Amino acid sequence: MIVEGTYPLPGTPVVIWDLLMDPEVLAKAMPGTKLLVRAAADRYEGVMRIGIGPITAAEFELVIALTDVLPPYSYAMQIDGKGRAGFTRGTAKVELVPEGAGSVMHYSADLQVGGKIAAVGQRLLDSVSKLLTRQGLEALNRELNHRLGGAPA
Amino acid sequence: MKPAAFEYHRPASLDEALALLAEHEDAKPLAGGQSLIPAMNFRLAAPAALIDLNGIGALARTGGMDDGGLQLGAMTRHCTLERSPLVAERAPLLAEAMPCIAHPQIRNRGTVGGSLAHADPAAELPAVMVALEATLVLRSASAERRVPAEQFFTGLFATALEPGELLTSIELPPPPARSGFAFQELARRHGDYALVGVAAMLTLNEAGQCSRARVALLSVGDGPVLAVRAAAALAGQPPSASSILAAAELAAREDVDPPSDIHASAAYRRQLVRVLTRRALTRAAGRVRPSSSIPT
Amino acid sequence: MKPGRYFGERVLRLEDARLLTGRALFVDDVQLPGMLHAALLRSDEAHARIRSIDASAARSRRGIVAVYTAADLGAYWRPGPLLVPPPPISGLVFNTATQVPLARDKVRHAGEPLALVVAESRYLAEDALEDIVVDLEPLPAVTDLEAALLEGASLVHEQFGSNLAAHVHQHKGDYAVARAAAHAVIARRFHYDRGAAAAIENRGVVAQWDARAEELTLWDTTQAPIPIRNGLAALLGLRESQVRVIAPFIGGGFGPKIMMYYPEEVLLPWAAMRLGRPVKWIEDRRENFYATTQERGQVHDAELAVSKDGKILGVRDRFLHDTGAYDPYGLTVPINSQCTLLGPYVVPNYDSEFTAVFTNKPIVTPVRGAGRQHGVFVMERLLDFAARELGIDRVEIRRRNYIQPDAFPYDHEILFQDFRPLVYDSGNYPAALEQAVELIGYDSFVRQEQPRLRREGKHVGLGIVSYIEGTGIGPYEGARVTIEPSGSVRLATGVGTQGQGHFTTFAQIVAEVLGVEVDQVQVSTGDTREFTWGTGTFASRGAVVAGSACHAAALKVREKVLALAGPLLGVAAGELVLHGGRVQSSNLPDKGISLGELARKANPLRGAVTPGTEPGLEATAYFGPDRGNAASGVHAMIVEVDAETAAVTIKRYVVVHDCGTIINPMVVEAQVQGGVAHGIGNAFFEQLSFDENGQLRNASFMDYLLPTALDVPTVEMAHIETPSPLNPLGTKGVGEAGAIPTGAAFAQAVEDALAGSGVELTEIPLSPNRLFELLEAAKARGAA
Amino acid sequence: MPAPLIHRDSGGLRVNGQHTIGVTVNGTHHERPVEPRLLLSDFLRHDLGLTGTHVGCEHGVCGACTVLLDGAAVRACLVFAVQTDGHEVTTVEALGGEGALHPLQQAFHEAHALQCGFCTPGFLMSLLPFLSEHPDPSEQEIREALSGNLCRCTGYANIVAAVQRFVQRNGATAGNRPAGAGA
Repeated sequence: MIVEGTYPLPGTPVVIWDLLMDPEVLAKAMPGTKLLVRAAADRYEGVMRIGIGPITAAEFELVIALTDVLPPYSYAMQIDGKGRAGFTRGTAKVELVPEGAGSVMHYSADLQVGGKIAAVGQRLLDSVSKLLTRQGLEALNRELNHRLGGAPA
Repeated sequence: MKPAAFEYHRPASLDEALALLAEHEDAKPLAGGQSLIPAMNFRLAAPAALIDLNGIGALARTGGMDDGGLQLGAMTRHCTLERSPLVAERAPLLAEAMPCIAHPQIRNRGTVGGSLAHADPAAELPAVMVALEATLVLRSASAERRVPAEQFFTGLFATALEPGELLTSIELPPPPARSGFAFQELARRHGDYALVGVAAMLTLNEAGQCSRARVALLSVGDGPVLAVRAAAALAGQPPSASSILAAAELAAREDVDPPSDIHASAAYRRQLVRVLTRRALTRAAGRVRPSSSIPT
Repeated sequence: MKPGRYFGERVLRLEDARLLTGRALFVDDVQLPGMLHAALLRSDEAHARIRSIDASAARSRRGIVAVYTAADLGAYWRPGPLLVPPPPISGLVFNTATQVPLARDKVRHAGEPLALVVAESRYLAEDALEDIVVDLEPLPAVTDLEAALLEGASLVHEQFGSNLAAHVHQHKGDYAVARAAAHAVIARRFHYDRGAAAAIENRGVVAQWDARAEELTLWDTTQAPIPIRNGLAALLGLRESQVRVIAPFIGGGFGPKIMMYYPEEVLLPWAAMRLGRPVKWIEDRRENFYATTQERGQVHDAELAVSKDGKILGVRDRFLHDTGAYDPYGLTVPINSQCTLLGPYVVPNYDSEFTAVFTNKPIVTPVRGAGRQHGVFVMERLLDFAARELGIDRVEIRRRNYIQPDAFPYDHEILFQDFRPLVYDSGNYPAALEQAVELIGYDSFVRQEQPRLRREGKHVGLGIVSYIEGTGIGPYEGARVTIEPSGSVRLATGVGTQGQGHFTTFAQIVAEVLGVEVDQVQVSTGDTREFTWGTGTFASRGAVVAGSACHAAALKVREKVLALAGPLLGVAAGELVLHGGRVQSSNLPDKGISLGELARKANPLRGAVTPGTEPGLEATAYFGPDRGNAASGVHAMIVEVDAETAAVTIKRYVVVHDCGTIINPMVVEAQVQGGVAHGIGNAFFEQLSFDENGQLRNASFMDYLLPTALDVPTVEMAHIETPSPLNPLGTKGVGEAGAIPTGAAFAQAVEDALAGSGVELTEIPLSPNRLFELLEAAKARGAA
Repeated sequence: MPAPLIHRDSGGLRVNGQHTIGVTVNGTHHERPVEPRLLLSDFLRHDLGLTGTHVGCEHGVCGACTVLLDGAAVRACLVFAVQTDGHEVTTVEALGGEGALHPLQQAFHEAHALQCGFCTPGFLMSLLPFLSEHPDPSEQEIREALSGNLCRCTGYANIVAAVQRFVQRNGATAGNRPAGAGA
């Protein structure tokens, strides 16, 4: 499953970068994240609960490992989520390109989904992934605006 | 495939149900259960408690309203709507859609309120309610509010229902004079989730031009999608083959951004929107009655 | 065997009453005091190394009696047997890797079991599954057949150094020469994807160990109770006589229920013996999509060399066969594909080579049709394309290539799945074709109807194809017939039955021979206590092989009746007839005795009998055919395609079928109708959709689409009977026939309906979504 | 001793509180404690031993478990037993009687409308209310009525034929509900 796109964010890459490394901000960018801690410089661990329509019992243990970190412009993530409802894992790339006063985030993720959610939730996967991405980016944007003291977008 | 354990409540009145809902945060209302129970059997859903609404007779009342419209109790079962002469007369679009919903055994159990609150993007009733400009009545322990169907569906399986709120009834306006309707869908097999569906209402003015067109699409987005550009294109036009063709083309190209799944790619869904919208509007135009036959 | 009072008649089924009232016993209906319930933890991963499994939390949950992993099985853990060894074909390569009861070091397909939970209820067992913590190290999954064979591909079974499961090359004549001489060579690539057998009854096992009697009883949804018993006895260190396997009423088989030993068949008896309580496991529908075997994944690169007048000069086929994660069933499926491709045609030169490939998908074993679909699809499509290219009518090109009725026995000079030469015993292919052409109204459809409807903007098309089904293979089956003093006749045979009507057809055979009413014959199938020799119900062999055994046993009993009654009545054996439950003089009917009374006399309680006398009117007999026989037929269908939505409606379906002598036309027609429904499913609705990581994306009846009553037309049927010389009944198999050529007929019909669109159909299944893609692609080509 | 076993069988260990329900099944009233999550299909099969109701998918698609709830055909796998408190359930065991088949069962027999017979009870229970409401259905109506029940053996043709046979034979009396069609 491929998810990709671009999204304008307030602030220059330098400003955004530190916030992106903040587990609290990162958590907001991943809807349903109940807990996220920075276990190491390049490793986050947490719990994510996805509740969409009929799927309310999908809780995942989440591990995110950062790779190819090129502050303040780009990094990649190894995402690994496991739960009773199945698993999701893959890689995501995030790139910040300065544009005017702000930046444009180029994101792309290639995710595998397995187990029960893949087997019986197929009809909804595409819509759900689009929804989570949109929600995540909007949340991230709100958070950045908030932290940068700007008005919420 | 056995559900996880849960607490079970069967309130006898709406107030009791609302009270229970207020005190049990992670409780889920159980209406017909024809979508919820399969999800529970797969253990994709595991609510801590269920509040069974099947014991509340007041929620199952359906009847005509003085303005010639209809009021549907949320717990009215599909099979009741399907067989109701009143529905056939006052909401023929709804009547036409009913047989497309799953199978008789499911319709004997499933309820109109359950289907709307579940807000499955592939479900027929949300699109029909949007096309019919229905008003949904929501009740909480403290208040009642009325929400137009168009604003009730807020996203993927998402509705305007707040925690502690229940959908208690649905109000349908009488069919306008000189209006025609049509419901069309394509499913792999009869009763399956539609690959694409269209609920269309068309109203003409004295001059025979479209004064209002409502085209609600299902299975092409996060919820029912109102084809506003298609409708705008029809406004002021006679419902001719060419104007309908143009509207259908707009619906497919600009009104939808359909998802892909194993049964239908986005491109195929677009094509189905194009074809089914054209067919639905054509049939609706052909059904326009000179004037309202509803006694008011 | 000649038609008579019952044989060949539309006798209503004797088993119906029990089934219609809900009294028939299915495995899930077995209720035993103290019974426990099992559930299996199955891998979410398609390919992974097992780091650890922690079941401690599950074990401590209330209501949980035991949790077992591979480690707990100790010495009992071992891979299953190779059920069908490869046939003696020179140069054949075969790598054996059979399934294991619980994955130990590695999981090789999604759904492979990791642990067994035994609890006081299935609900509690499923609760406990969620407590088991499994640490799996994911490995790249092998799913694409070509990629699987590339250097550096991830390995399903490391010990083989590649994912090659088998390589087989069979040929006759010299294809190269034929190709050189050909006026045209038609070459295409064909795809056939996976489907599920999807019996409405999922699998199930109930195991009970009786410590006092030291006897194990197993109720099992199997098509082969006797081999299960023998294998289990060996596994558990018991004597065969200590193990009783009962295959009661089975809710549909379609192939996968012949597979053995499924992990559950091995685990439950072991657990029941350890726990001293009966244990039940009933597969749920989601499990069924992983835990029950599947079929159909093949990719063919085939070419047909033809002369100017459409005569087949030769066929060359190279194909890949997906055998899944293990290959316990040997080469049965791909060899069926290889042999069945030749069909009813004279193919002077044939060169066929296949490679079976291990993938990280559920195990492949025969499913109704068992590889024959693929062969028929490739050959029939090649003929369609050749006909178009040569400007010959598609019916005519088939006519020109048929094996003629006087050419039997006809030797194709290659080896069949039963290790015997592929020699057709009998048939009349031209007659079947002409009858089908007549029934479907081919000429008027092509000349008038289709052009007229096209002018009206309707896209209608016709498909008409032929096929052969090798059926009724050995090794053997047996039966015991007993005339009881009550006068009723008891018939016991070893084959299991899954709805084919054996209770009735076998009774018809015996009733005919013994001159009793058919409902006087009580049939017992599938209980190893009743009959202990036999193999099972598969390869459309029940009626042919077990039926012939019933016939032989009945004849033996008839001899005993005559031998005993002759002296008793003072009538020469030659003048005796068996009629109305009596044996009597042909010219003096009152000179006779009822079979029941004779049975009593055959079991004297006092006095002496002449040495060598056997008591009772009972006999056991066996039948093993020299080789499989060749059922055949022609399918024709008319479809209408909505060119805008790519939705397809089947308007008419015609089958002309030859299964030799017919025991019960009602049963045969129903088997064909059911097979056609299965074929329509495979052609248009059913597809197991795996992603590139081996994840099944439609493991439910919401997304895996079985045809409904609205999707399957009532088939118009005609029979041709060319009796098989290979068995005394003259009958041939019919169980799978209906499902075999449907895809080929469907593709031809849809392509015909879309004539002019430039669409060429070389794959099955064809969903509307896929048809739309192909139409768009054709448009793009046209535009370019 | 049997009683507690039945509890086990139905997943009814005393967790999460049991509810005692009073339900009339095939005319017999039963008072039983049930765990809320117990599916009606399991209650009928395991607690009451009415194993004629079969289970094929447990997500409401195959129709094998179809029973009548207050006379209406429903999926027993999509109803909790606890919900039937105070209601009437009719299963295939209620059809016919004294060794005689119900006319619809008889029609199935004569038309060879079943092979393995596993899905058959579901078909019968779906058809009874349908036939009482549609005394003279068209083939299309019959096929639509059957479309919520899956059969893998028959290809449906003989099931349609059986219904037509029943309709012809019971044409005169078909207006009134076939015997055993429940409340």
